[in-house]
Amino acid sequence: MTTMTMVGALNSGLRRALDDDDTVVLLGEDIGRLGGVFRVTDGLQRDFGPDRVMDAPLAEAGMMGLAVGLAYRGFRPVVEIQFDGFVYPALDQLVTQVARVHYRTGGAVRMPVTVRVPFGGGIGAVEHHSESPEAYFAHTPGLRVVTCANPQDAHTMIRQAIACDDPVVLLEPKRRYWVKGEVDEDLGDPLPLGRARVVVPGSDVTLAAYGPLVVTARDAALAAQDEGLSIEVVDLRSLSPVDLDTLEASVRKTGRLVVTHEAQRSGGLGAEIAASIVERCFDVLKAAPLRVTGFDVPYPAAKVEDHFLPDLDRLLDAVDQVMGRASSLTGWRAS
Amino acid sequence: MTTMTMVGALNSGLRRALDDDDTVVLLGEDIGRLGGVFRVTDGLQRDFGPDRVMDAPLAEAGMMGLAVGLAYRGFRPVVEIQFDGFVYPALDQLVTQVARVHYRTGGAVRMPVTVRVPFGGGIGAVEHHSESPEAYFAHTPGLRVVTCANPQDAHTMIRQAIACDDPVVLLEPKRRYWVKGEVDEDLGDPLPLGRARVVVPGSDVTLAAYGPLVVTARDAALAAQDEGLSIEVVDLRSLSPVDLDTLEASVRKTGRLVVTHEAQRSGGLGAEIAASIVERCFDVLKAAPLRVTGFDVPYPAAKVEDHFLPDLDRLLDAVDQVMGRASSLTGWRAS
Amino acid sequence: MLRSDVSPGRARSSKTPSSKTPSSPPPRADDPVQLVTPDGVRREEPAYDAVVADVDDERLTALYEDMVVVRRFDTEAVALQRQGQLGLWPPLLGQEAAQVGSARALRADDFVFTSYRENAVAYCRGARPVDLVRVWRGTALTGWDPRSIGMATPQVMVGAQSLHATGYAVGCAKAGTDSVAIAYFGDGATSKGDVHEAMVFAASLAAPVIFFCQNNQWAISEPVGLQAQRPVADRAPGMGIPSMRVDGNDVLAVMAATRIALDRARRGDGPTFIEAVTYRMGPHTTSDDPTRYVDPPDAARWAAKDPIARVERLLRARGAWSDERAREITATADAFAAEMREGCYGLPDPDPMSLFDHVFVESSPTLERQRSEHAAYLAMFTGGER
Amino acid sequence: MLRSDVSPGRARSSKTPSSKTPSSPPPRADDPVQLVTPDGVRREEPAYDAVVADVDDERLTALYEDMVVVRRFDTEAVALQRQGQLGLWPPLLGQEAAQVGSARALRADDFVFTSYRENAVAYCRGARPVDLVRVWRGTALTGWDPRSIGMATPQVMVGAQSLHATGYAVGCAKAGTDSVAIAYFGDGATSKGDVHEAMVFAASLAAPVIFFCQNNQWAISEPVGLQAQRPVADRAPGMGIPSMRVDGNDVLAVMAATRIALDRARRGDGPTFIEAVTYRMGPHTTSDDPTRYVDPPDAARWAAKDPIARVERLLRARGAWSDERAREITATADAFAAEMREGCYGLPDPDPMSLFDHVFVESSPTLERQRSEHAAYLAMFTGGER
Ligand SMILES: Cc1ncc(C[n+]2csc(CCOP(=O)(O)OP(=O)(O)O)c2C)c(N)n1
Ligand SMILES: Cc1ncc(C[n+]2csc(CCOP(=O)(O)OP(=O)(O)O)c2C)c(N)n1
Ligand SMILES: [Mg+2]
Ligand SMILES: [Mg+2]
Repeated sequence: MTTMTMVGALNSGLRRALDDDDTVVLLGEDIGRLGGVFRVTDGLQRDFGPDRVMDAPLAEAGMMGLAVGLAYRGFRPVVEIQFDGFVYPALDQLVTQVARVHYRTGGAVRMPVTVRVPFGGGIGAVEHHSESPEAYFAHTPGLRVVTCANPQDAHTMIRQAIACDDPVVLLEPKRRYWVKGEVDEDLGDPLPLGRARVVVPGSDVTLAAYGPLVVTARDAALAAQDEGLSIEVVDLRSLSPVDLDTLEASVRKTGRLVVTHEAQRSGGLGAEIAASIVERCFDVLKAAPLRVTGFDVPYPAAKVEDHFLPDLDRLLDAVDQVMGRASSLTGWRAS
Repeated sequence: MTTMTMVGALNSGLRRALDDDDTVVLLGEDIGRLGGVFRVTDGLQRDFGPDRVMDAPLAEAGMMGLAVGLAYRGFRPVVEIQFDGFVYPALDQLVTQVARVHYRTGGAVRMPVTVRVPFGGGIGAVEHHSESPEAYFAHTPGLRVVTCANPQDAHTMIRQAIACDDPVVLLEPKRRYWVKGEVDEDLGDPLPLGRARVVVPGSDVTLAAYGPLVVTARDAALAAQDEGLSIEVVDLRSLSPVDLDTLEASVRKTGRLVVTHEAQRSGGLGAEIAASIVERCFDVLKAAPLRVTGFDVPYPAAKVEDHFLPDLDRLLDAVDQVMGRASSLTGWRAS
Repeated sequence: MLRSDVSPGRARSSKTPSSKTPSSPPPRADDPVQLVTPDGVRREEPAYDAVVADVDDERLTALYEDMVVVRRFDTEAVALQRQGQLGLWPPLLGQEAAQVGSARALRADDFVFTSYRENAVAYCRGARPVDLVRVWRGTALTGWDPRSIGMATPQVMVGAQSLHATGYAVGCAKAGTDSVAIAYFGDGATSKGDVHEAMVFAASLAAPVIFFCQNNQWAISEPVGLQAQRPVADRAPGMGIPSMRVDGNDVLAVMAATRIALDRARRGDGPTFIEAVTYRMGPHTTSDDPTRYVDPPDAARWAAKDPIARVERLLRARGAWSDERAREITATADAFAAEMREGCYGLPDPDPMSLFDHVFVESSPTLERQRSEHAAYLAMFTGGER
Repeated sequence: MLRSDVSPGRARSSKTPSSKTPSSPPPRADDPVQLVTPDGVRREEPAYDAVVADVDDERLTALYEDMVVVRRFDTEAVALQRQGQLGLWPPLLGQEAAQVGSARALRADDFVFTSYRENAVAYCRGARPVDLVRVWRGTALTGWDPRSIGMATPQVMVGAQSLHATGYAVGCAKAGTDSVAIAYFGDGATSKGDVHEAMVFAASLAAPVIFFCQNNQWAISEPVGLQAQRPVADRAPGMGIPSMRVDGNDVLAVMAATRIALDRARRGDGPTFIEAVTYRMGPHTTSDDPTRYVDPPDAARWAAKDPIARVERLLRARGAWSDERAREITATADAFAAEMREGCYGLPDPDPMSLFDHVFVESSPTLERQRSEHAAYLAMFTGGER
């Protein structure tokens, strides 16, 4: 066990992957000498050479298409998209190629491509640097989409993603990049890539969160305890497929569901989760699942992002609503 | 009133728009001399000249970005994407530019851009020619997304879309292109762009459909009548925003909802609609809303597409399920 | 066996006499390089002649045979489509030399990424007759296992494959082999950002890749002049990628250019761009109606430059023509076409449940649930219970 | 009033003596065109000299002033960021001549599309001091109303604006005006498909657009050699777009090239590509750490080519330098910077409910429901009831 930031945990995960498998190659803008704008690849080009850790020309479609060709040739490319907003130029190659080659070729050609995308807001950034594009990926058959909420998962997931024979998009919650945690680099028998995890057990409400908002959800659960409310927090971890079995088990226990994400509400992951859980748990649900999400507006200017992003108060307000209680909000603020 | 195919209705709608407003310009691959691969723009270049009806170089991002500049300069560009699958190269400019310029500029610059996308399957085509990418658009704030199910709506909607000061994606159900219907070119007081329409009134189950599946849904309602089942069919028409008021009113009456689309299930429009209706109608719902959709696989080879696409039998099976009835399916097939 | 006659990598054409090959392509003249005129006259172009010195009458006849075979099955496929046996077919009529001349220059361990029109290339790589029609009949999304013939599934997204070829080439270099990747695309594709980005990466990484553009004058109804104001081959040099412009209806010139490019790539000298100037003699696909936009005299001018006729003329002029051999070739072509037709008829519709296969290497619970639900649903029709 | 001094479209520089302008750019030499050496020596380049013959000492001094002002406020903005007043700032240090020389050649009715770094261009277009910091302080997504100064909101998606400029230019031509659109982008951006597609469309439609590439040698940490093996200006001619390559630290050469391009565009001769060879003297943005990748001697070499110092030297050599005028200029620059700082301090945080404004021209029921729910939610904190 070592204490690491999420950045450090990703870096060490990449290092292990490069060490373990010669076919792993990293590709991205500024990932070489600079070590990436977030330093996730710090030192890797120095240690593995520019042939394994490649600075790419400034062209995201190019990187993604190159990864297809590299995978065709037997490599395991790991593409870094510098910020969430810059994944859109690569979406065509991701959706029409990376996600489909295995299906298209009847299983003859695998696409073990990992796409790393630092995502989410809350860092006071300019446009296109704070987005949550996961719904676009999750609606795309053939892609696995996962996201980590702590350094250990970051480390485990990047290694699992690279080892996976299917394409995996790993969404890295950039505002949690510098949060520290214990990391065991000896993975042992890790939770599979597609599985959710109950991070706080509870009995009154299930609160499903992922990526940057898992911490917020835990805080909400803690705060709710003082009020005698027991929130079960589920870290989804996998966004495609969603681990509905774990979620169903939780909702069967609590009878209530709140889902939260930073992405815009309409057509977001929350809709899929609410719809799927209603399909499975209609008989036990005591209230309609609620979604606490970014609003249906483009990601706004930094000085109002706190109002766009779900926070502890908005989570608790939703919990109150599914509990059918009068709002305890003003109380929370006052305490 | 004139009898027209949907292609003809779109053609005459475009013609009216070109006639009515000098700032309307059409841009697309093969839309000039050829009249588009579906002939939707047949004769328009001849009559309005290559300056108004422009054949574009083979570059979808280019077309979409050009439209942004044209709109900046006061034009109303109408971009034809030749087939659904070819919208992905244009998605970056659509999501990060077309959809956001009005927000970004604090309302100073409008983007009256219309994007026409022939979409959906069932025509026995090769890859990338049968897709339903609407969920990607509907999750994108700043876009209006609409789809037509009959020639009159096609005609009305293309004119409304072009007249609209916001960007509109019009999804044209290509397998219904050649179905004929009565079209009144004198629009009168048309249903607004954002509104759904109850096309078959009913009392037992609400069946929400759009685009190519509205006809299928009507057929299902008709077939169900014989069994004494009353299905209310709602043609959503607008996919973003969804006219939830109309849908809610229907579900408050029926207490049951089935949603159908060709697009893959996970993260599709059906999830948003189910989740939203559960939020609004939890108290009256007698069963969990069900989704009848394409499966979570890439659009398959033509010879199996009939199994991928929702059809009358799958709709009726879902209706049986929300009614809590034993399946009447074998019966339907036998009759 | 028919197969052996048309298998890829035959010694006769895969050999590149590298000692004579220049390490950069010869300087470009304004006109496309031509070694065989439409009249069947052999023109001298020393830099190109050198690399095809081994193509004697016998080898030239073999190339002739290839072109006759591909034209024959192409015609057959159009007929199959007209009869409703295929959903669609993109004819290659007129582009036989461009495809055969380049594909026959490749080694078996090279790798090919094409668009949808390169059925002659697939044939040269060793695709079986029935493999050529699967996709167009709609029974599968691929006609063959890409690894078995060193050629990817035809790409429908215009231009996308240029990046795949570049990535593959980068991989070849990383792996330390001297295999080469080649990307085939059309004149229309040169407008796409993907093709540009592929060239940027290829130049930046000195990738052993060949950009092979068949400029067949049309992107569906759009003439090449809409995409490019200068020859498309002119774009590459400004990016540091040498280019050649050859008569795409001249199988020998095409082969020579491809060999020059291959040799550069194998030596580690990086990418080359080849523009093969040719003409799409048929419709864009069987769904297209070229009468709406093609000028008949224009088409007639190009018909006079037929790629097959000129080789026959050359062989005749050289006294290397044999009517008997010609009859054999026709028979081979007919047999290939017949095998394709029968294969087509024999292609079964896929099992409906195969819908759910190969989305992932390891399937997902969500998908498996859909699979079993659909299986239960289908079982209802056959009297099963759910 | 300070404003009048820095407003755009001043007569002194917007005039293009079109009678002397060639209709196509002069032939390209290997070295970038330079009219003023780093030592302040005026070199003769007849084709370029002709179009800047009107730039007398007074006008040159005005350009000098512009450069001093923009460097001053750029420095101020960096300081503001260091003090936490701005979230980020992309310094233009070293690129003053490239931006001022080109922007001052434009007319008020031309339209400008830039990336994030062109604050000197915005200044020349008439952006007020406070307008320059809104986006970087995070109080708005635009600093100004694009229509009021003829310049779009800075573009963060690298390269995207090249297409917008091309579309705008196509619109100008359609509207029958002789206004021109100009796209500013960096060397890194030339790798993007969007920039390629913009050039394809511009060439195809003979659009009155200028592609103005500031090759500042870096795309964050990536040297230009990673993007391009040849000068980026070399890419355009192969697409039928003439190009010029100028010393981007030479304000006069930049202005001359821009005028030549503008004149071509106004005459209907179509697009032109300009590569201004310059250097990013500072970090990519205030978040960047260039010590990780910049070679100090390299930076020092470029420091010796400073765009401002050479104009001072030239003016001195010509006897046109006045210390008093220099003091005035410093005062003007300081005043602009002070106004920017005060404006920055004075910028209020936006109203939270403004989140919901301007998504659509006519809002949607879904959005209005979210708006009113959020209003009700916020009201709870202020004691309101829901
Ligand atoms: C990205 C994309 N856009 C549009 C299409 C529709 N389309 C199919 S082929 C074609 C023309 C291609 O022309 P060219 O590249 O010259 O190849 P050719 O068909 O002449 O072989 C078009 C526009 C497509 N397949 N992919
Ligand atoms: C599409 C996209 N990809 C990546 C980025 C991240 N990024 C911001 S600036 C930059 C480098 C741009 O270099 P260049 O075009 O030379 O402009 P310069 O910054 O030197 O002015 C990168 C990679 C971005 N903003 N947009
Ligand atoms: Mg073509
Ligand atoms: Mg740069």
